[in-house]
Amino acid sequence: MARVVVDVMLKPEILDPQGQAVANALPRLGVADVASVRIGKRIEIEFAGAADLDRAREIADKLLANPVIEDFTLRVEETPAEGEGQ
Amino acid sequence: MARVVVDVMLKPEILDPQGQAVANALPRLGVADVASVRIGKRIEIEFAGAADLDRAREIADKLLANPVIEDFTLRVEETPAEGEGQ
Amino acid sequence: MTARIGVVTFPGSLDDRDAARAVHLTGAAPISLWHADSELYGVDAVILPGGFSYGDYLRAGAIARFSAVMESIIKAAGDGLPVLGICNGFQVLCEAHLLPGALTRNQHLHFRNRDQALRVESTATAWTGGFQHGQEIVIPVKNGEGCYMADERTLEELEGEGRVVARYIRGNPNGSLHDIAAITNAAGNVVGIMPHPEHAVEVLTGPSIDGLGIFTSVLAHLGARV
Amino acid sequence: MTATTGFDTVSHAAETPDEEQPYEELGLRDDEYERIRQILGRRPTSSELAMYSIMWSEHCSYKSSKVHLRQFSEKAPKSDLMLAGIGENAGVIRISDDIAVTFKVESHNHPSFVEPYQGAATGVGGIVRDILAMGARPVAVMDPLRFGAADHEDTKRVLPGVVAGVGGYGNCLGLPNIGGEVVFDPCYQGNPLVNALCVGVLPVNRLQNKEAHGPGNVVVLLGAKTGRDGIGGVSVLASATFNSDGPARRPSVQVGDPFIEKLLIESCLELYERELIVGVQDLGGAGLTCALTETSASAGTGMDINLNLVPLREASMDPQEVLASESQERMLLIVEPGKLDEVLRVAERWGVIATAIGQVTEGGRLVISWHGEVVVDVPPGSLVDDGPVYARPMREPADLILLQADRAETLPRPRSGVELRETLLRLAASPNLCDKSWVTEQYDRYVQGNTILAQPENSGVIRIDEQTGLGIALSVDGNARYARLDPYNGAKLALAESYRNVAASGATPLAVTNCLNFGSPEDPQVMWQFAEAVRGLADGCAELGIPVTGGNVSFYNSTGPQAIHPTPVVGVLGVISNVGTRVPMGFGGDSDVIVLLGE
Ligand SMILES: Nc1ncnc2c1ncn2[C@@H]1O[C@H](COP(=O)(O)OP(=O)(O)O)[C@@H](O)[C@H]1O
Repeated sequence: MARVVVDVMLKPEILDPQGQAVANALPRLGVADVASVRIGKRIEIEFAGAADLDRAREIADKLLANPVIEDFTLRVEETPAEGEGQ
Repeated sequence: MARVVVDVMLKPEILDPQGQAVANALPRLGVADVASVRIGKRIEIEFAGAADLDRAREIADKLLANPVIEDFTLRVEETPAEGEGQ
Repeated sequence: MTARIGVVTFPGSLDDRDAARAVHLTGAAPISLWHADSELYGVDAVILPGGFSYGDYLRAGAIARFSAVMESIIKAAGDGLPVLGICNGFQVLCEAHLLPGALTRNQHLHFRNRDQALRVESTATAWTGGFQHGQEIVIPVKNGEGCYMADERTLEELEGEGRVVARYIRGNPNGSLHDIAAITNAAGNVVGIMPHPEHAVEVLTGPSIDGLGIFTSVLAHLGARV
Repeated sequence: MTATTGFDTVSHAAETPDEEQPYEELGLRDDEYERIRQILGRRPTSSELAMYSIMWSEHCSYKSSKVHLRQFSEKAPKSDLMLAGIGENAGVIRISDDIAVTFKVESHNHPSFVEPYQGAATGVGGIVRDILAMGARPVAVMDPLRFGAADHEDTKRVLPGVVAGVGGYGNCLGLPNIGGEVVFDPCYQGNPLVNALCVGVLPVNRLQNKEAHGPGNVVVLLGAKTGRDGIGGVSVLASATFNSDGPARRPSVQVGDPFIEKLLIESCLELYERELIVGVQDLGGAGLTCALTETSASAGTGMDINLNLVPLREASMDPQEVLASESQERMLLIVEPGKLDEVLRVAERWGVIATAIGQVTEGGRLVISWHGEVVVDVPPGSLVDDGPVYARPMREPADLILLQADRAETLPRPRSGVELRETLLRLAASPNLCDKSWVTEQYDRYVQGNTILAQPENSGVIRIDEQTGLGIALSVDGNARYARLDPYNGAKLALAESYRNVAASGATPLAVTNCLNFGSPEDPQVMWQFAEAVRGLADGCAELGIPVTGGNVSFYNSTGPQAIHPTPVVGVLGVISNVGTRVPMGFGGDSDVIVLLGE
C-alpha cells in the first residue's frame, strides 16, 4: 500500500469565504495574532500497489481540483505503520 | 509571516461519503489500482509574527477539528517567497 | 402567565422568524435573543433555529457555538432550562457538547428537502411530552449536513437510555446512524432535531400540523413545573 | 504612463494624446473610441477606458436591444400600480394600500458554463441584490434552466453544479425556491442557460432609489472586500500596453459568499427601516464603475471618490481593476454626513464592512483619485446614457420556411394499443417531462414559512400578509422550440403560459418580467428572432393588459457558430387577496367532477 497526498487550495486571488469566517471567529477565542486563514482540501489516495504519481496527478486534475479556481500539489507519503502517528 | 498547516481528517472508522464518491468514480476514468480515497481539510494559518504552534494546536483543538469525528495533525511550514512555488 | 420562549438569532440564522411564529401560534411569547448578547432575559425555554449560522463554513454549527449567548445557554441548560435545537440548532448543540455525536455531510452529498415521516420514540423530554409513544408524524426535513454520527458506545448509551427522541421512517433522508432524527440529553431538557417542526404548524404552509406538538409540549412541561 | 506614479493619470493623459490604447481589444469600435475622446476632450486614461468599455458593452448599454425594448413601454397599458418600471433595478408593483412587490429575472449563462456551481450561485446572488436595492426583503427565488442533451458529458458536469449552486446560495440566504424550469435540448450543449428570478416585498413608503442626491452626502461601500473577480478581460487588456512584462492571467470567475449576502440583506433592511440612507445601488456585473456612474448620473450630480479607501483583498490591484472588479456581495449607499456614524454602527452590528469612499458633489463630474492623483474625471451621464445605440440589420433565418413546412401533422401517429403504450412510456421517460424532484429536492421551499405553493405546482404562491392572507403568485415559462419556429408567437406563447399558470393557481396576473436569451446580435438572423420576440411579447402584454416592468437581455449565447434557439423566458406576477383560496393542481377529492375548459 502506498499513499499519495493531494493538497487542493483555492488560488490565492480567489475569495475564500470559509477561511475568512474562521479568521473572523478567532478573536472571540482570544486569538489576535493570526493574519489570515485559508481552507482547502487534503485528499489521501491509497494505491493497492506502488504509489503512482502520474495517475494521481491525472485524478487530481480531472476529479479533485477545479483548475478554474483551484491549484493543487501532490506528493507520495510514507504510510505510518498502524497504531503510530498522532 | 509564518504559516502553520493543520490537516484535519475524518477518523478512520467514520464513513467518508465524499472520498467514497471519488473512489467510485475512478474506474470510469480507467483507474483500477486505487484502494481508497479519503477527503479532509487542509487549513493554513498565517501568523502575523512568528508561527505559534501551541496557539495553533489550541485553535485546532477547539475550533478546526471536531474530536467526535476528526483527527488533526499540524506543522510549521516555510512560507515560499513571493512569486516562487509551484 | 404566558410562557416566554427565546429564539436565538446567529449571523446566518434563517428559520428564526418561523420558530417565533410557531411559538406565537401556541400562545406563548417569542423573545428574540441575539448571538452577541449573553443575557437570556429570563426566558422559560430557548430555541436554536435552523439556518446556516456563519454560512455553515468549516463545520455546521462550529463557529456559532462560541457566541456569547451560547455560554449562557450552556450554563442554563445545565440547570434544566429546556433547549431545542432545530437543524442548524441541533448542529450547534452537538458542537457545544450539550448533545453527544456529530452531524455530518449527507451520505448522498446533496442538500435534501422533503416531507419526512418520523416515529416519536421518546415522550420523556421537555419537548415531546405531548406526543404518543410510537406516534408517526410528517414534518419537513431540509439539510446538507444531517447525517447523525456517533461511536458505538454513544449509540448504545442513547438507545439504552431511551434518548433517541425520533427516528426517520419510510426512508432515511441523509444516512443517519440508527435512522436517528432527534436525540436528547440525559436530563431530557435539551433536544436536537434535524427535521423542522416549525415548518409544520399551519395547514396552508406545511405538509401537516404535526410540528405543533413540539411547541405545545414544552408549554405543558413548563406549566407542570410551576 | 508617468514614471513617477506608475499608473495612468488624467494629467498624464492630457500630455500624451497620441499614446496608443487597446480599445479594440476591450471591445470598443473606432468610432466609439473617437466619441470618448470627444466627450473628454483628450484621450481617456486607462481607468476611464476600462469604464467606458464596460458601460458601453452590450451587457450594460443594451446597444443592440434598446431600439426594440422601447415597445414594452410604448405598447404597455398605463398602470397606477407600477411604482417603478423599466430603467430601475427591478419593477415595483403595488399590491395593496401599503404593500408593494418587486421582481425581476436575470441571466448568468456564460459564467455557469465555465464554473457551474459558482456561476449559478452568483447568478442568484446578483438578482437578489437587485431586489434588495429597491428597498425590499427578498422572499423567494425561481430558476429557469436550460441544458444540453441529458446524456451528454458536459451536461453531467454542468447540471449538478448549477443545481447545487442555485440551491447552495438560495438555501443559505433563506429564500424559498418556489419554481423554475429544467429543459434539455442539444442547442444548449456548450451554452446552458441559467436564469434566476427573485421577488421581494416592501412597505410602499420604504421604496428606495439609486439617486445620489445632495452634494456633501457621503458615498459608502458596504459588504465584501474588492478582489480580482471577473475582471479577466477588462483589466488585463487595459493594462496590456502599459505593462512591459505582460499582465498575469486573471481569473474571470466570481466566487460567491452567501453568508455575507445574508448579512448584507439584514443590514440594508435595517438601514431602510430606520431611514438612514438617501440612495442605494447594488454592485453587479460592472462593479463600482456601474454603481458610481449610475447613482450620480441619475441624480445629475457628481462625486469625488478616493479609490484607495476601497477595502481590497489584494493590495496590488490597479485602479482600473478596482473599478472593474465584479466581486460579489457589495452595495453602494448614499448617506447624509450626520447619519454616517449610525450607518457604520448598523453595519458593524451585522458584521459587514462599511467604508466611506467619497462624497457627492455639484457640477456633474465623477472624479476618482488614486494615491493623490486624479485617474478619472468624466461626466457620469456619458457612460450611462450616451452609450452607442444600434439598429442592427435583421433577416429572417434562411431555414425558417423549411422548418415551418415540416409540420407535426405529418409525423406518424400511434395506431395500436401497443404503440400508444410505447409512445406514452417514451414521453414519461423523456428528460423534459420526467419527474424533476432530483433537482427541486435540493432547494429549500419551506424557509420563511410563507410558501403556499411551490414545485411541482403551476405557479409558486407566497403569503405576504399573515393577517389578511394577501399573497402573490409567480410563474416563469419559455418554449424555445416554438420560438425557433415562430419567435413572435413563441414569445406570446411563453407569456400566455405563464399568465395561465398564475391564473390557474387562483391569482390575478398583474405584471411581467422577462429574460431574453439569444445568439449573437451581430447575426442578422438572430437579430430578427430577437426583434420578433420582443414585438410578440409587447403585443401580448398589450392584449392581456399587463405591463412589462423589467427584465434582462442575454446575447451571444451560442456553441461555436451555432446560436441557441431563441429563448424568451417570461415571468408573470399575480396577486391573490386570500391565499386560502389558492388552487393546487392535484385533484381534490373522490367525487370531484372533471371539466375540460377551452378547445
Ligand atoms: N427584456 C427586457 N425587458 C424589459 N426591461 C428590460 C429588459 N432587459 C433589460 N431591461 C431593463 O433595462 C434596465 C437595465 O437592465 P440591467 O442592466 O439588467 O439592470 P441592472 O443594472 O440591474 O443590471 C433594467 O431596468 C431592466 O429592467
